[in-house]
Amino acid sequence: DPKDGGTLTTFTSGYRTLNPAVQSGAATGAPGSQIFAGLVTVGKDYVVQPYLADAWQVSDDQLTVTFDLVGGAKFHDGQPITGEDVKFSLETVRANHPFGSAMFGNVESIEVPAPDKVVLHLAKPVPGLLYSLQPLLMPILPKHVYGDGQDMKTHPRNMENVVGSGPFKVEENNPAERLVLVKNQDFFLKGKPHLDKIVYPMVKDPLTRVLMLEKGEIDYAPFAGIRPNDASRLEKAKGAHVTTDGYEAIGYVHYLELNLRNEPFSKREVREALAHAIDTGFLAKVIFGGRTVPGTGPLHTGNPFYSADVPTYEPDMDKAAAMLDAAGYPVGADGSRFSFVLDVPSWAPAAHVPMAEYIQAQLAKLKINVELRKAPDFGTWVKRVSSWDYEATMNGSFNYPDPTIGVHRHFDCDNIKNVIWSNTQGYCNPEVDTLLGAAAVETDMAKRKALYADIQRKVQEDLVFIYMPQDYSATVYSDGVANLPDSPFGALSPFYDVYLDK
Amino acid sequence: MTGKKLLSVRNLEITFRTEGEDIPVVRDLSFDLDHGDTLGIVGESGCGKSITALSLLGLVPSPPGRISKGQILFEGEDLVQAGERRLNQVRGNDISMVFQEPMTSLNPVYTIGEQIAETARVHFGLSPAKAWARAVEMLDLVGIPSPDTRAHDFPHQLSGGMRQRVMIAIALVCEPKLLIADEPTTALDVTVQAQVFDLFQELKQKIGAAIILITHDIGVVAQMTNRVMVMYAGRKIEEGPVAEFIRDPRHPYTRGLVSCIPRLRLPPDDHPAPLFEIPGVVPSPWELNRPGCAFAPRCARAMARCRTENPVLAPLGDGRAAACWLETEAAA
Amino acid sequence: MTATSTTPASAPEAVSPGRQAWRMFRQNHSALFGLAIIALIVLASVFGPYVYTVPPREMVWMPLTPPGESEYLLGTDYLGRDLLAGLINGGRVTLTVGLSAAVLTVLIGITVGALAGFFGGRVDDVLMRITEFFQVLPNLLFAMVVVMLFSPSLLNIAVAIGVVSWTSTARLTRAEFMRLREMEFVKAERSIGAGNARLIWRVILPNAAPPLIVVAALSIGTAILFEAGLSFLGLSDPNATSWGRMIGDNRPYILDSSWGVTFPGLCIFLTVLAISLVGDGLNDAFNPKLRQR
Amino acid sequence: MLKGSLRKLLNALLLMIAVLVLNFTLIHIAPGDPVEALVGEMGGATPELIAELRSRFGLDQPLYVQLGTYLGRIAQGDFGHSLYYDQPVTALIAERIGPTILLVTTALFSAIALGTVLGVFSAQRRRSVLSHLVTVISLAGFSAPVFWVGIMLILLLSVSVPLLPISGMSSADSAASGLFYILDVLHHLVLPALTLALIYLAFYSRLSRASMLEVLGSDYIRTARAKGLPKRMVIYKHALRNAILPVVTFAGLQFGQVISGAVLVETVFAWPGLGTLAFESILRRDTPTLLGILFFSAVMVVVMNLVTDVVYRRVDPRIKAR
Amino acid sequence: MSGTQNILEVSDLKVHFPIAGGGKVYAVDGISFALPPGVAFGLVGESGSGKTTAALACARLNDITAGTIRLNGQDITRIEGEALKAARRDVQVVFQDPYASLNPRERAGAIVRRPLDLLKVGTPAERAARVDELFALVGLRPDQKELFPHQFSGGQRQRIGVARALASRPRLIICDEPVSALDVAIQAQILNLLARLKQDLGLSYLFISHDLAVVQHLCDRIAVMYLGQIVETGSRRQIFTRPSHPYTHALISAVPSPHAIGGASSRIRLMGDPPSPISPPSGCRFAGRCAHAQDRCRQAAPPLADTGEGHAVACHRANDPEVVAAREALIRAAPSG
Ligand SMILES: Nc1ncnc2c1ncn2[C@@H]1O[C@H](COP(=O)(O)OP(=O)(O)OP(=O)(O)O)[C@@H](O)[C@H]1O
Ligand SMILES: Nc1ncnc2c1ncn2[C@@H]1O[C@H](COP(=O)(O)OP(=O)(O)OP(=O)(O)O)[C@@H](O)[C@H]1O
Ligand SMILES: [Mg+2]
Ligand SMILES: [Mg+2]
Repeated sequence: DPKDGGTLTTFTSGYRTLNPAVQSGAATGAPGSQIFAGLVTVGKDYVVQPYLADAWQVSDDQLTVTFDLVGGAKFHDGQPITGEDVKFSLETVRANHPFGSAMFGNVESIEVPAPDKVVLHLAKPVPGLLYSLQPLLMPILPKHVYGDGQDMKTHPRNMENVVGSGPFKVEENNPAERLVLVKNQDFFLKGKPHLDKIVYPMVKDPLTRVLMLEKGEIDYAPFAGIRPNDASRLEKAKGAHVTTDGYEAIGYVHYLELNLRNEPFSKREVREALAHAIDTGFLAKVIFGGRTVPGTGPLHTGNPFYSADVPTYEPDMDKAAAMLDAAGYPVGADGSRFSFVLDVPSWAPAAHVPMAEYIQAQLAKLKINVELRKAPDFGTWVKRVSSWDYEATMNGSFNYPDPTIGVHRHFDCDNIKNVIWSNTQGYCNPEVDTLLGAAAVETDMAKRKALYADIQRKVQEDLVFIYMPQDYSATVYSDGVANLPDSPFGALSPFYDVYLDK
Repeated sequence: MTGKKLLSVRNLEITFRTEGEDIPVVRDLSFDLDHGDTLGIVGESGCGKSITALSLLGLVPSPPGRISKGQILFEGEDLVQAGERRLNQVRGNDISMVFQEPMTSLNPVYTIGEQIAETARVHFGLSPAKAWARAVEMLDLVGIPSPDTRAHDFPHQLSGGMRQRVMIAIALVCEPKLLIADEPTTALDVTVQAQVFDLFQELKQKIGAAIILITHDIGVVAQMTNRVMVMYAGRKIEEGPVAEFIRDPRHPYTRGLVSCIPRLRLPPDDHPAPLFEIPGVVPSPWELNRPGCAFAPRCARAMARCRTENPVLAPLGDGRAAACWLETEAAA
Repeated sequence: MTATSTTPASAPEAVSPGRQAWRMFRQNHSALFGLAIIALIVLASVFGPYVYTVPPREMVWMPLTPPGESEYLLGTDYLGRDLLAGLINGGRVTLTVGLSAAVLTVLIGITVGALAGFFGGRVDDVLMRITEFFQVLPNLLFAMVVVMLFSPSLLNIAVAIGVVSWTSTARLTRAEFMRLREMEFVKAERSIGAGNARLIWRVILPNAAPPLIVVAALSIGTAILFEAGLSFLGLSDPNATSWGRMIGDNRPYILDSSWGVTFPGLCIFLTVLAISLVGDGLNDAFNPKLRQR
Repeated sequence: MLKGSLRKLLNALLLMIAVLVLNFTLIHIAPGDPVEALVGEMGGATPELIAELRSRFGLDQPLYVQLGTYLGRIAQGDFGHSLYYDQPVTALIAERIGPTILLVTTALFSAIALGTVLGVFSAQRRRSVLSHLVTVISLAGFSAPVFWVGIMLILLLSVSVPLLPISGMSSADSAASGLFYILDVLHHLVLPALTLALIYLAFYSRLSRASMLEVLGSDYIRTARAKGLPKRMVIYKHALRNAILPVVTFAGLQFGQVISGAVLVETVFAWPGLGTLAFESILRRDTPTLLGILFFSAVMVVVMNLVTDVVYRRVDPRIKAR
Repeated sequence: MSGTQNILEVSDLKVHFPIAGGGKVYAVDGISFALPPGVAFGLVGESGSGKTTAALACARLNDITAGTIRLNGQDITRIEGEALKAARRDVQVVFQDPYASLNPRERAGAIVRRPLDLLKVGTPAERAARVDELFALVGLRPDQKELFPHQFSGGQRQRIGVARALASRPRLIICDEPVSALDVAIQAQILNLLARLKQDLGLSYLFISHDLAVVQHLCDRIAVMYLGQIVETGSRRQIFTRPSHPYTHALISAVPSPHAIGGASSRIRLMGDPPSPISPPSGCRFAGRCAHAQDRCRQAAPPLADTGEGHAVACHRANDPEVVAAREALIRAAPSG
């Protein structure tokens, strides 16, 4: 039986805002999902569960969705949560969240017929709509706080005196040192949450996290906090558990992005030669301690739409060399085939730097000169890639719950934009485009899966990206931490069921 | 008079350790000083005058220097054997010293009043107020105008001449029995130098201390002292009352020294004769290990014996003595 | 009447101040020891890669293998790269950057200091304002900014280090020049028609050399430490691995492999130590006061 | 004298303006763009939003206009908002300066105290064991990279023998308050302060030894000894006061460079100070914060120079004359 | 001084140094004198009275604020470049500190040869020969050419300095206290050398010293400086037998003589220290320390008035009985030849 009381200590590596409506990512999302409630939550196997909405009805044409709100729900400041707040929240997210328009672009209008009712009218069916209504992606914001006309992205209340709707309230918010959340006594789900407190000390240093976990100073460490070698270490430690559950919906994939607009990478043979030269199995072993698998396509192996039926490219240096010769890139008089600059972004150095260095060493064997260029800061890299001013770059992105959000963006012909993590490499295959369009509105799960399988195969045939090993994400928690969310969103789900059994 | 000599230095040898070798810079030095006596020590630069003076206070920089032989008997007590504690009682109290460089010999961060007063406090156990009063009194004695305000000045606020007066005040504050002045005026202007010497003359009577005045200026010796000791390359080579010494120096070196100084006396034809010259330079301490008279290489009258045997100090009567084989042989 | 000169028994050999200093230096055991270490490190960095041919950036063995457990003497790093090969090749990078940054530091410092000290007055005023300005900048932070903003290439790193470190050399040079400018031998040179250029570079500079050589030597050490700091923070050329970067790269793995940070750190430590020993030795050798003791 | 102070202040002011202009220009002419960085952190944005952000931060203006605006704001004490944290830069700095000052003062003062004692004692006996020890410490401290020392200490005192926390400024458990909180912070302070202090110690023991040696060889010490003052008076009254002067100067200088001095140590120990903030701001290209910190540290240097000046005046009466 | 052309003519020379924080040092403040060929001209005065500054100005080694300097009749006050180089051949300097005046990094031979190279005198072979000649002239052995300055004694160094000054066969040598740093025994060697060179080569000296005895020994004419100005000038005999300025009196009586045992009671003693050249007193600059000063002395500066036969004095009271009496007492007390 769940026990009440106790403090769960986890960590944060720094956040700039606590409001998930204006900021994606785990740093804001993990605490944000505790502070703010959502209409629904997502449980095991992507099953949508009631949260602030205790029921909902979808019309037959899939174009109208009606939500009934829990009675008596209140914000942390005591104001009631109403349909107007929900409407406001959705509009805010649509306008401000990076995926706002991807998620809610097809929401034509929002109607609040009664304080405890909200009706969404859609222009087209939106298959992933309900996934987008969890607190991580659409937190319920108090309109009386945020509706004052100030810019949402920089609203002062995103950090100071935050008023939420979720199971926990902000007690102390000092990003340099710690964030402390305390139990919301007036939470609308009666008898919840169980924990008295969740503490997020600022621990930037992964090493420290490992030691703290070993010593039991941290009870729970999700998200890139743990590297493969640490996992081996912690698996041996007393009272610590390591799990890779809870990252399926995030689906972090790494890839080598080549600018397809220019020679030599506009030639598929060259890309294929590269794919043969790079032994991603070896990388998975070395960089991730054999704890991940090589990526085989745009979808993470944990994604419900993942398909293994794709072409693969065995490591074969001779074949690679032959292909390059054939493609018109023999070893030249200067002893090299060609040279290119490989950009290395700064945001995932532990993965991308070794990958890039490996690629450099591997391609050197094929007489290709690779110059690594480390971006001085995130912005510079973004600028280079989003203005298509690059030859090749290490990259990575999240699948997110629905491929429409995390996957389509890379392949849509009309998403060739000067925006980072859009179709920056300049790929356009009308066939794929059509398939993507169909998959976006297909509501039948099986048919949708088939469509995505096609897409994955085609994309790998075209070798749009050269996929690297998938990221290793693990959560470590200590004995006694019970009822952790079993959602594919893991740590980004609300913790109202978690309790301590010590 | 107690019967005992105030100071009696016996066979003093001081060595410096240089590149692993002990180099003597003062050797076999003996001299005496009575109460109220004024002794001048002259000699070329580097001949060991300052080191001798410092040794009297136990202040030979050590390492690398040390007193390797001999005795320094102060009122019968051997200061070479005395411990640091005993030396501290003697220093500044029984024997005090005025140094050559008035610009750097005062501590820049304390007022001159304090620097005088602390000596009185340490040796006489005076209260701070009494010690201060004593300091002001001393400043007045050495001729510093408005001493009570000047006592609050820091050294950098004074001119060189004034600083040297302060040094003298420090040296005299405990009414020492022996005052050593090591070239007290070389760093000063001619006119200021004269002022300081006048002060010495004036104080000599008042304080009744014995004085050792170190200088390379024979003119100063003539004016200020009644006995003179000449050093050359770490040894005493001649000694005697000033008047006789100036009139009739006996050692070839001192003879040269007295006559190589240009004089303020105008020859009738307005064309002064060339000066007497001592050729060569003082040998460095390293060169002193060879036998014979250290001056022999520069001496016009050097004999074979001079190059092999070190001359002994021969008494010449009237309290005079010289270390020269010529004199020894003439006397014999 | 003849002006007799002293005639020592035999004519002494000519001993230049440099020779004299070298004699002094030779007697200083710790300085010689430092010189030996430096020679060793330089030799290893220059010829090492040809002798020990394991590729430094290739993943050759199981990651995090401790020293002695494989053919790779010092073990492997977190990516299974040979640590020894990394150290040998990293030495090249570290020394190159350290040396070029030091050269830059000294060049700027001496030029500014020499001009300010020699000409004095307005020139001095202006140059000293500039020096003050660079002193006010927080050096490491500013170097970080420069490296970050203008991309971390070896050249940029060396330039950044040079640009933030020259002020003390400039001040020292200035002081030396001011002192020497007033010396009579400089006036003597002027009185026989020497121009400013000759006075600055041929007359004063050689005489100011002893302390400048010491700071130049020491500034190599400082630059190496500086580079190590920048690299440790990740501000390093991605195409070149220096010792500092090895420490930074291996730091996350210290729980499993202390050797990954210990060895590169020791290399830096030893190199800079050797340089300081030599610097101290030079200082003593050039200091006439100590010579007598 | 008054005129001199005024000149100094004016000089300092000009210096500050120069620092502002240089930093500003440098950061703005460098390739890269703060808005892109921000947008990246936010996970992407539309061109309209980017344009809007640009105009909001005034980044669409020509550089000299931006500079003018910036200087104008500074004159009113407004250092702008952090692009990343979206807080006033002054508030951010104020928040982070405490830990840095705590770290650096602890390290600096203990190093100065111990270093002076070591230096003073070893100078008196130049061939003693202590003297050699000081030489070893100072050589080692000069040669070891500070971050490496930090890591080695972690390996030694946190990993091998788990005595001290490895990073941060306080324990994860926030329950501690009052005295416990202070003790907790002190516990966390030990390693980073020790690391930094070792480096400083190397410097100060060497400096004070050299300075003491020089003073002990000076004429006025000979005078003091000739006066028959007891040894402790010679050393502590006459020598120390003079020998301490260079220590004062360097302490002032180093304190002014506090942020630079702390960056590496703060990074190793994840100490939540200005150094880490600066480093993060560089990585995030948080221009206003970065400019604020750079300016702030320049102000620190200038202020510390003035303070050193005042202290110096108290210790060394010669300065007053100038 | 008519007939022969003067080697050096200085008229109303002023050299002022700006100092940090505003203000000026009036180091040399309007001096005039002339130097006939073959004459040694002595400049005496206390430390800081401007002797060195005046001398260096004559060699164009510092900036001249006002006045003119003529060398062999040519105005060299403002010339530059080649013209200055040419002038430099004729005027050379021997400096005070034998330890500081030689470049420690050059060999003795190179030091002596340097002026020949820089001033482009003769062919290289001639220059080498000239160096040998100079070494012999000043009494150094040729094998010592290869040694470095630190290997010489002070007296020997000063010989090198003299040799260097003689290299370009100048007509005028400025000697800035060439013997003050030397021991008396060595001082005699150098003084004799200078006297011999003057005789043999027909040189003129501008000779600076604070030691009256030295100046008297070597110089034919003498000027006494006080605080940037000449207070008295005349021939050697005039200065030493009829010193007319109270400051000259003080200087003469301040010299400790070995032949005045026990000290002279008639000494003229000055009060206080020389005032600062930064703010020289108005009126007679010596008034503050002068036993004979009256109100007019403090108000108006006395001109340097020629009392006849080239003997000039700047004193309001030079002929007042009180001052004359003091002089008589001084001369009587001084042990004259
Ligand atoms: N600290 C020292 N180390 C080594 N040798 C020293 C030291 N102090 C003095 N000497 C040597 O001792 C000798 C005598 O020196 P001292 O200072 O007594 O000479 P001096 O007669 O006083 O000369 P001056 O007239 O120049 O003051 C010199 O040869 C000098 O080189
Ligand atoms: N370069 C300079 N800048 C400022 N002041 C100077 C400079 N050179 C000399 N002085 C000042 O000018 C005055 C005259 O100096 P000068 O050297 O000519 O005197 P001096 O008579 O040669 O004295 P000494 O006998 O000490 O050599 C002094 O007060 C000195 O401080
Ligand atoms: Mg002496
Ligand atoms: Mg002079």
